[in-house]
Amino acid sequence: MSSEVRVLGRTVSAAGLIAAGSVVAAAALTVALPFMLNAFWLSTLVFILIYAIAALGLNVLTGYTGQVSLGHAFFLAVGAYTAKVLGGDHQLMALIWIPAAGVVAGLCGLIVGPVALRLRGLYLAIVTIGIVFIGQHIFLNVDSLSGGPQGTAIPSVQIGAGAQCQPSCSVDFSQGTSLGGATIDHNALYYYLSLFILVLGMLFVRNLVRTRTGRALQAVREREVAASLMGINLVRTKLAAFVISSFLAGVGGALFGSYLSFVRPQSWDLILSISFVAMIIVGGIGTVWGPLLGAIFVAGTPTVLNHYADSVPFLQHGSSSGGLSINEFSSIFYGALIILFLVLEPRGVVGLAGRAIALAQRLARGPAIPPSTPLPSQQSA
Amino acid sequence: MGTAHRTRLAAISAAGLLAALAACGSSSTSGGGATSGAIKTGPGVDASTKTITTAIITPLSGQVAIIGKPLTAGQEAYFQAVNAKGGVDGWKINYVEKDDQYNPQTHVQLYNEVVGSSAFIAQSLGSPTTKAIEPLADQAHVLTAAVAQSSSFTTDPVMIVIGTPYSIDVANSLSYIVDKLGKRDAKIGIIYQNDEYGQDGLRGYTAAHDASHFNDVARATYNVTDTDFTAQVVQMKNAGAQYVIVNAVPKPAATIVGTGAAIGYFPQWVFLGPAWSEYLMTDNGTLTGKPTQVNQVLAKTVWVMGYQPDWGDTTAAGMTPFLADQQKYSPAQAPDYYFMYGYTMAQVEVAILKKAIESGDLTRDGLLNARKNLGHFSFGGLLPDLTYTPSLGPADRQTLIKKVDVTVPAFLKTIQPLFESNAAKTLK
Amino acid sequence: MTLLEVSGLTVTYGGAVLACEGVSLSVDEGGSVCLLGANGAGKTSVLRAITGLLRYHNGAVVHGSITFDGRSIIGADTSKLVASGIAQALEGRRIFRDLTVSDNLRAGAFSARDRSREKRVRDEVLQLFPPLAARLGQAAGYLSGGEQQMLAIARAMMAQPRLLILDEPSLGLAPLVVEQIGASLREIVAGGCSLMMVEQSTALALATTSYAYLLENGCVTHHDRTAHLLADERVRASYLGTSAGQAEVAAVTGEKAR
Amino acid sequence: MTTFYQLLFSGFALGCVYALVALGFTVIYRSSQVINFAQGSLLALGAYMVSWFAIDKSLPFGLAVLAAIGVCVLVGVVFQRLVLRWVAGQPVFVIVMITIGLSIVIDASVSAKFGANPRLLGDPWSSSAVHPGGVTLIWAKIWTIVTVFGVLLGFFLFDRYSRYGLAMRATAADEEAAMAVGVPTRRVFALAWGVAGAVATVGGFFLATFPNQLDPSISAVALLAFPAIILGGLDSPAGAVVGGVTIGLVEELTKGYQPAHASWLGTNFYVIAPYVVMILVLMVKPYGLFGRAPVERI
Repeated sequence: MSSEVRVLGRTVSAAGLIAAGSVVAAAALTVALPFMLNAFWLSTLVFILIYAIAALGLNVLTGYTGQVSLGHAFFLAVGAYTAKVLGGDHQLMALIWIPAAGVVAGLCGLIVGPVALRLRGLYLAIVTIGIVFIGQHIFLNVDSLSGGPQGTAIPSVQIGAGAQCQPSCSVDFSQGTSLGGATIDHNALYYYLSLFILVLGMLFVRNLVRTRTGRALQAVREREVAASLMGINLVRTKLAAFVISSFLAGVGGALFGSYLSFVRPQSWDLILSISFVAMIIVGGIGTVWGPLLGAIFVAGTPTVLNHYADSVPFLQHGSSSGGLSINEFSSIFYGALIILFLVLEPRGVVGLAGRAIALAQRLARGPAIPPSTPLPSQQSA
Repeated sequence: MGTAHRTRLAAISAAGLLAALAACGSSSTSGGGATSGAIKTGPGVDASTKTITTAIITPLSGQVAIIGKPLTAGQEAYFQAVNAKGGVDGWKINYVEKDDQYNPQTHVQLYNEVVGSSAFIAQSLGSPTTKAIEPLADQAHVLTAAVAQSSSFTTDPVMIVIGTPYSIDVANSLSYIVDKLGKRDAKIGIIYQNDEYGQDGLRGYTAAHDASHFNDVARATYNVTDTDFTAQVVQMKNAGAQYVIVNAVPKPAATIVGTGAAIGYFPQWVFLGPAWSEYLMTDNGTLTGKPTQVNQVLAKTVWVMGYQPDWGDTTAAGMTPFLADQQKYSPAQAPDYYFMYGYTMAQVEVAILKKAIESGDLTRDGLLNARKNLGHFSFGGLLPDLTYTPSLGPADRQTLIKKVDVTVPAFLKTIQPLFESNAAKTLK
Repeated sequence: MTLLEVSGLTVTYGGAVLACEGVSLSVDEGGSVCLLGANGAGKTSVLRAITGLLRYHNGAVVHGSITFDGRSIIGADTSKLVASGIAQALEGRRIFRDLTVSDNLRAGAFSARDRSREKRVRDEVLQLFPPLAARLGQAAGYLSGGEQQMLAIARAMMAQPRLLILDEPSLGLAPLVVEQIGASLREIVAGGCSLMMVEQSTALALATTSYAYLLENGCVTHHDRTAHLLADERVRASYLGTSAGQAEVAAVTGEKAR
Repeated sequence: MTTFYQLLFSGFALGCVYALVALGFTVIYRSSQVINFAQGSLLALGAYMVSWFAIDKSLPFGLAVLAAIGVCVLVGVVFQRLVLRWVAGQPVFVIVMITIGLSIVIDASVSAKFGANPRLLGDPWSSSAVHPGGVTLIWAKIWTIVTVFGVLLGFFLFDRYSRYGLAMRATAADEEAAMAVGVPTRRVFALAWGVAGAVATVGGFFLATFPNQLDPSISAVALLAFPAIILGGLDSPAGAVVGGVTIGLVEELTKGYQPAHASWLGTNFYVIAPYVVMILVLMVKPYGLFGRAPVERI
């Protein structure tokens, strides 16, 4: 490997080499993570990846198309219950129920979409809150679908199904598996699966925004009336955004339910919806990387805070009363962090990363520029 | 698509490469047993220091901390008492506590965090939370003490459940009214929370109705965030219900009783255990506190179903050492039945550890075997005696009835000692 | 005596876009000045710099000075500036459509120099714009375009300004209405209030002001007395022809300039 | 019929509280087109502050209420001046997210200070009631209705006739134009947050009076005010009142009659009845009963 680098070094520019190198390193690190992290961090990461899949969907609707939805949790629920019906009740394989969860949720988006089409801005946002509550009501009352108030188990992912080839070629994600002598436990399996789906989703969204449909979405975001004057079919464009958003939410919901193994109607609440909005805003609205970065922030920060707050001396630990509990402390810290972060960088983590990259490039270019030349970006800063 | 395909290929090959590396790096947490002297040890058991580590995953902040905190304090008190007396046959118990805020997702993360270094889970509070880790615990054979009355846990060999399920409590209470008090024609109703807890109580209500055909006049539900209960109470009043089962949590329960008082409706309210809180009586939950607005009406009209003796009732043999331990290890604790529950839960766990040590096996399977073969166990009256057998079932089927009394610690006084009804027998 | 002095003003938006560069101009006490230029020449940015609205548009003065009555007013709060005597009517009228005409006028007096005179000032203002007097109780949104422009100016006058700043007051109005407004403005100037006006179409501007600055791509390219400018064929060709038909404009200005 | 009047009364009292909460939302929305997701948390903070001043600090109840209003107004104003002024002009949902951050901070602080156990409020009304024609009118609820109407009347007089009320309306209509004519808009925004804090406090402690208890879950009432503000129209204070009262009545009457007469709608249908009404209204009037369609600039 190292000799190759030197060979390439003669032909490829230093910057290109660094970029290629860091991509390879990042990919290798991503693949190796399950073997480097303990179960706690790995399961945190799995939740982050699953959230990122669903947030990616919301970003298409809210970030690119400008339609703010607080109803995302409902579509996750639809995905999870599709998994339960197809994978649990009908014993179909995951290869079917994961995409089916997306399709069914997408269809629900198609039904809900027209209701939402008439509305704009925060009116839409609040009506979608209604969808969360109405959804919960349905799930609480339709026991056969959701187990009613008691909740229901969501099947684990099984790949390589069929009684014919068990157990050598089938993998039950709740059991873990071994590959080439290494044990890949259930956390790692869900990690790879979620990562795979997330990468597919991100590639899809990246390509989508470059297509005609994608440009139409963004035109709707900028100016609805202008977009319609430009000949963009508002109804079709908004519905497309709703369907794509719901599809990804459904897939995310199926994975979420499956990884959590048990869900109840109360799981799909407004707080869950809000956390997806938080993810895309904190991550960087209308960007491909925003949902993932936002999911890391929103799902990761409280976990990290809680984890390390164990060593903060003035906090109250365990069951004793009085004083600030670890969770209260980390909640206050987390809330304040959101405020501070968005005040300082309203474009989110992506904006911050952009600044960091610009700074890095400036530093990298530093020696090449004569000291007397003022840096072009200094004036704008 | 092309890129994704390459990424995936890279992922698979790299996984293979890194596997060997990782195997050296991370310590194995799977359950392979080491043997120390005569005792086989598993995860969370350190033979060199003779410590057994266990984990408590419970809400220590947020709404359900009302239950999680005293319950955990009770467990701590007993573990500390055991350690102070030299431990379990010389083994010290080391516990870690994790705050899940009653969030299933956090619960799973925390379980993953602690399970590798824990011999067993000393407390997993809540149905939805425990359900989320149940498959993991099943698969890894992790003994888990569930503080949840969902009937499915009682049939799971890795779960420890103590106390009487809510459904059986409700069935027993109805039998008390209909059979023991002989009020065959009494009009009876139920107000239940629309969630898994309410459903459990409703199940008992329905079973009792099927068994004794009491005069069921009204059923009403509410949502846990509701602030007004006039409609539900008026429904009970119009139906003429003389006994109303209140399958609620403390705030709604008090609001229901208060609303009744305001509109001049005073039936016999029968609370499930979780509907009760000492804080409904006074502002600090103790006898010395300032009485609340509903203090008097609660005292006149409320029964509470349960299975624990009155706080300070030393006719129960276990009460004296319990109170001594509470004074010593948790002196600030106000009288609280969740504290007592936590204490008794720790008693079972220590008994299981003892049994496992006796059989020379502190591995995960060893603990499961010890739980299965524990047999009869007495809490010295702090909880009905219970018998763990390889054939699993509800831990307990007995209920006692208390009335609210403003003069006793914890404000509850038993009016009907433990009993078991026929209806309860039919419930699974 | 100079009331407003702008010198070497450079304005940028978002730290990058240059709106005007090195603009200098002044308005005398009791004087009337217009700022002429094509769309995007930077006229409105100069006004925003003077009236403190630049920050609202994420812009900033990066160079130069602005003094009013001898004191620097760069970065001052708009409401403070109104209180010290600079009032303005924004481009596009921007009346409060849901509020009544009367409430619009009251709002204009919010930071007036002497609030105890509010009633008297209102009567004076209504005399300047008689059509408004009959419609005090109506929602402003129901007024005609010309009446709305009158209301916008009247609202600004409620602050009892020493300097009135108008941005494109003739925009979208019929020549007859423009003429009425011009008359009111001349009356305002005659009453001792200084006037600074930005216009793309020059008919009204040249008819009501005595000195003009020509702005091109953010720089002042020419300035002179309006009378002289009107006589300058070159200026007429390049500036008076920008908006309406040149002949028509010439006709209007000719009539006004007599 | 007694039942009907009883439900009408409790629904109306509940609706009054919703109206106050909705008013808090509307005042802020009108000034800055932002929905303040911390409104429920401010309400809980207000109620706990009343309890703290009345019980822990032994202030007379009226003073405790005033002091609590002071605290909530201060929190609202300080938040606006210290935080929100820096994000003026940012996308609405960034600002909404910041208010969610505030609600997380307030909720956790309240929980840290007061815990989750029910608390005494220290109000003077206890469980006393009057019973005209067999209908029970609890004094605390009568006071709720009277006070809420007093507060609403005060607000509308302020909004219609006072100088700052006019400034608020002008800023709501056109922020830049308001600045241009000399309205100190930043002070107006702070004022809007102050008003929101004050009405939240009043709504909060009335929500916690007998027979209800004070515990942290009262912040959830803000969710029920959402259908109210949409029903009335986000930017209309009058709409907030009409919407709030309507939602209170819809909820209570559904609760009373749906289980017996329309059980097929499912258990606890009243929880979503306000949202169903809201969606039906929006299908006909997309900006609520009194709301204004925003002018779309191309």
